[in-house]
Amino acid sequence: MTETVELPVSREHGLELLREMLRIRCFEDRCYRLYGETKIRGFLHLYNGEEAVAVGAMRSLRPTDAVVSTYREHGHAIVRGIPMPAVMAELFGKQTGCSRGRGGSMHLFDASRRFYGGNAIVAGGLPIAVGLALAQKLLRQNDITTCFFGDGAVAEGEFHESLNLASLWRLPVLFLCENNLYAMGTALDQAQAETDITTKARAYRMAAQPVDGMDVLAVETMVSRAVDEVRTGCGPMLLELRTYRFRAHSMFDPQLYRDKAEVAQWEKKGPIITLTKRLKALGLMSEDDYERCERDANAEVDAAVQFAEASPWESVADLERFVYAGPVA
Amino acid sequence: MQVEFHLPSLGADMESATLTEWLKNPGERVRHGEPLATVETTKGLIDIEAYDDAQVLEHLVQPGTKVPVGAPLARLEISGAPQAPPPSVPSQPPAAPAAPAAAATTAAPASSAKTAHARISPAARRRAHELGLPLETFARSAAGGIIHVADVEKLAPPVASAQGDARAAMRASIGMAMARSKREIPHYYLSHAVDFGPARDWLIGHNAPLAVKDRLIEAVLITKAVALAAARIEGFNGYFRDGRFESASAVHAGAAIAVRSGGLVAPALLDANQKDLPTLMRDFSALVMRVRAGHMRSGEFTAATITVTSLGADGVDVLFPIINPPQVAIVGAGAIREQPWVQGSQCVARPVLTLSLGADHRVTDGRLGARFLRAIAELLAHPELL
Amino acid sequence: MEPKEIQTKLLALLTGVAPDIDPASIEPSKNLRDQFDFDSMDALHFATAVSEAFAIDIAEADYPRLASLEGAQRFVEERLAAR
Amino acid sequence: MPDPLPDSRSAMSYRDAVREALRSALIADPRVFLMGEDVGRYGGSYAVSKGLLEEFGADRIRDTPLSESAFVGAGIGAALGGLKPIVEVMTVNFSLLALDQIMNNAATLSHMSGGQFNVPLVIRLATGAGRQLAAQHSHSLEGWYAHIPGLRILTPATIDDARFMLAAALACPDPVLLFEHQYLYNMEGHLTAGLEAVNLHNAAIRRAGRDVTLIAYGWSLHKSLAAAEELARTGIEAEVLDLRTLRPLDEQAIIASVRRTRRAVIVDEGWRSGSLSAEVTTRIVEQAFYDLDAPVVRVCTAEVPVPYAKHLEDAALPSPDRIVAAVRTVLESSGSP
Repeated sequence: MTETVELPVSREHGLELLREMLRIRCFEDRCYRLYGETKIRGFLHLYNGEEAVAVGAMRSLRPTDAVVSTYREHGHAIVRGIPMPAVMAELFGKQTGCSRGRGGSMHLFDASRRFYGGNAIVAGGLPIAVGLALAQKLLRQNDITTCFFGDGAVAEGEFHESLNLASLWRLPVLFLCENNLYAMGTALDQAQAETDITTKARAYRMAAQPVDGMDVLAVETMVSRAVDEVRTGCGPMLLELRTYRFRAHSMFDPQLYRDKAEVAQWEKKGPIITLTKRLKALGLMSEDDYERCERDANAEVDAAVQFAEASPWESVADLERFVYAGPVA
Repeated sequence: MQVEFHLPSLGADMESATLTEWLKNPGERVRHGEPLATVETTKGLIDIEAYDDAQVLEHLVQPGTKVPVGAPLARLEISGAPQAPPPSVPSQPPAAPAAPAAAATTAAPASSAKTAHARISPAARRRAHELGLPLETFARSAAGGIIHVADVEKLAPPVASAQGDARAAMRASIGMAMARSKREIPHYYLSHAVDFGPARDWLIGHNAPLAVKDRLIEAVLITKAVALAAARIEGFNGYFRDGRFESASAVHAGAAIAVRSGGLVAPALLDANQKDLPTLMRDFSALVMRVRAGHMRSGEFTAATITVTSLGADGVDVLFPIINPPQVAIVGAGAIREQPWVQGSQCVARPVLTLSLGADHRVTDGRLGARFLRAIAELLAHPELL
Repeated sequence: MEPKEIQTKLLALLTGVAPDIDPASIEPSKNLRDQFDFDSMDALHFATAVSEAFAIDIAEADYPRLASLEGAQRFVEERLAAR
Repeated sequence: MPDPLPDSRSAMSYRDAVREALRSALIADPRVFLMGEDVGRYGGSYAVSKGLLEEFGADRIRDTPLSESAFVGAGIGAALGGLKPIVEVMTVNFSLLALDQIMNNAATLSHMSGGQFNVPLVIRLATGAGRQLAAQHSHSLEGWYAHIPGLRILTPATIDDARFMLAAALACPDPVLLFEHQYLYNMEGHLTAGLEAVNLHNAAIRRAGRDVTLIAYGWSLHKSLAAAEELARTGIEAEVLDLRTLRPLDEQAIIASVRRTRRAVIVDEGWRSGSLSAEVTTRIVEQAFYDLDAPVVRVCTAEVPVPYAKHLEDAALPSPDRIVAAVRTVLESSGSP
């Protein structure tokens, strides 16, 4: 685990990180409610507890870098810069959604921000990330591809095939494994003979490091170092971000696989509480700052919901549009 | 601000849940995100959390009761500004109109380029063979249309077999046409009661000086009224073929005539809207005679653009007739019977006729149907104009 | 004209107007409408035939008298007798 | 200096034609590269890419580990990233390991992303039976892939199509699967004089006729042409239609031909149930029902895992004799032609 030496932070930088994490937290809580009111349907995988990973990681990427995500992707999408109204409209299935209402929660896309979407097939995104990096290398672009995936993906064949191919061809891929200890209802130690995921990457001669996924400063520091290294062309790297999800795997999950005490214990060292305690201890922020950040976040979410409510449905006449990009007959 | 807390939907396929335990009782405070109650779902126990900081005022549901998603569970007093209250009406996508033909269903075969052969279904081809009818007989009369078994059987030559067979054959062919009509045509029905008094009085006056052979019967007045209305209001006179309505300029009113050997035929009174009553009566009389004599002209069969049917004096008050395809409307005339009728503030006995309309909802709708029936009633109220 | 002669004449007139009726199956006393779907046009044709064959005028109000063969028989006998 | 393109009008094999297609594509566009198992040093499992590694280097002729899901997925990613990959899946049998990437990513991304990400990727797959490779190496699954919206499915069966379909496929902004029947690699023939390109939309009448339409693709085309010759000796003129594209199907060509001959026999190396021939039959019944003088007849592979023994494999597969027999049944059930 990263040394717990206190990483330097300024008031302005600290509040920026806190604001970003609160934007995600308020967005996800509102989604929980909107799902209860049947405004959002289908599958919904909320990101509460893992905000530090998205906020810490995304800040070190350039706009031209490529990002590949998973179905627990609201945090990645929002911090990558996809406007909250476009994300909420997508969850409502509206035409103004970032995928025109066709993808939903698990398939948010944004070509202008090189956000290549969530993927509902566990580990389905890893080969895509390898390919994007292959193109970056062959086209001599000085960009990298960051690939988010969960601990569940580590059991898939595509994880091993992709890490081997990326390492064999020394491709600029940064594999970010969000290890939240549960693959849906299966704890990591029920699924993996070797639970230290970094060792799997080293088996493919790939540098790998564990990171405290609850400490946004640690995540930011480690990821920015890894990004710079991968950008030099030395080949891919893997970071195992050890984190925890406070909510169920998805909406309809009575969480029989873990007890409430464990959740409560992790909530005490959640990413937002950890940062807030630290900034207050350093005298860099007050409770008013916290309430203002939270108020601003909720206001942004309110506006996003209003936008989604008012947006039009896509016309059924466009049902088959975009199946092909080019002329067919 | 007081609000009701409703059972949230926790999954796409969750319809209801049973409240097992209140975690907050009336008077207690709950923070936003804190569990308020536990419910039993098909997947197990799930805690449902409050959306806002609030105080519990009242439990509306007791533990052990099963409630549908959205049912109110408790009344809360929200402290501080609540989050944007959700609008009451959940906006659902508009019911998808029938998917454009391009999607799942493939378009019915449009009438393709004129092929050498008439378009005859294999079943019709085999039936024609069985009835000894050469295919050429259909090629002409089916220009553009498709020949089905029913079309073949309709023109089957009168079979010389015993009357029983003829009756069965006629009944079968009418049955098939009616079955197809019921299957393909989305009927809607309307009825309208009419004071037939004025028409009847006019008829008695008109017939009084005339010899028996020149007298008119009530059916002729009704048929003329229907024909005039059909000429005036669009959508009831013509054919529905190959997916579209073809309005007919002329009005050939099919007159339903009971056939003693069983069934009903409705040969056409040609240009019924243009002929005066005596001429129409003569045509009608000749038509009945030909039906009685059993040698009908096939042309008269297929010419009708709308049909009028009634069961005569000993019939019933209202008919709900089936459209003769490919027509798009049929008017029924019930038995004319003395019935109570309100006139001003009095209730008097009047000879009441109930008109009914069966029409094709692909072409018209109830509003237009009502205008059509009222137009007929209006004409019958002024028989001198017929 | 003898009653028998009137009866055979009426039968001939009826089958003339409704050739599709089997004369043997006609029950003289029974209402023609119930026996054979005799509609208002048939009734008018029958009344016309009777009026011309026996040269008697038949008012509309008298049509019900011709509802059955027997009824017609009595009606014709009365009118001929009154002449 | 790479040796110049051989005189394209002299006799060449189907394999040579595909190799020339690859070479001209690699020369024409620096974004084009070939990726697949043993395409480089080994020269390709069917020797199609022999010599390309030496000519274009390891960056553009990339041998891959046996990781179909990963390298097909990487092909999709590279296409999204601005390259023009040609991924060779050694045979359609191994494509089952990459079906998730092909179906859930390649075919779906454009529609699911609201048109933001199209996937200009070409996948070449050898297909079909006939070499006694037994069940696991003899599948013919073109019909499966032709079921998926978002993909274009091509079956080059002639020297011309083998030579020129690839260029048209590379110009297409959507994922294209090119099925090369393994039995055809050794087939010899000539390129049509003056032909520089082919389109991807039309079926082609390879032999005109008036009495029956034989509809086929891939190796079945050549079996149908042999059957047509045999039928001609008995006075029956069969029209032979090469589908060339299985998705989208060239409905106009199929319906026009069946309207003329009034009878259709479809030859499909897939298994009958839910096969491509079932789809073609349905389209004929939907659009030319009143023009048929007899029900459509299909000649397909027997519904068995393709056996190893030659006499069993031959009995299972469509053959000229079975096609001739099918034509006779179609003619009998509709009276003399």
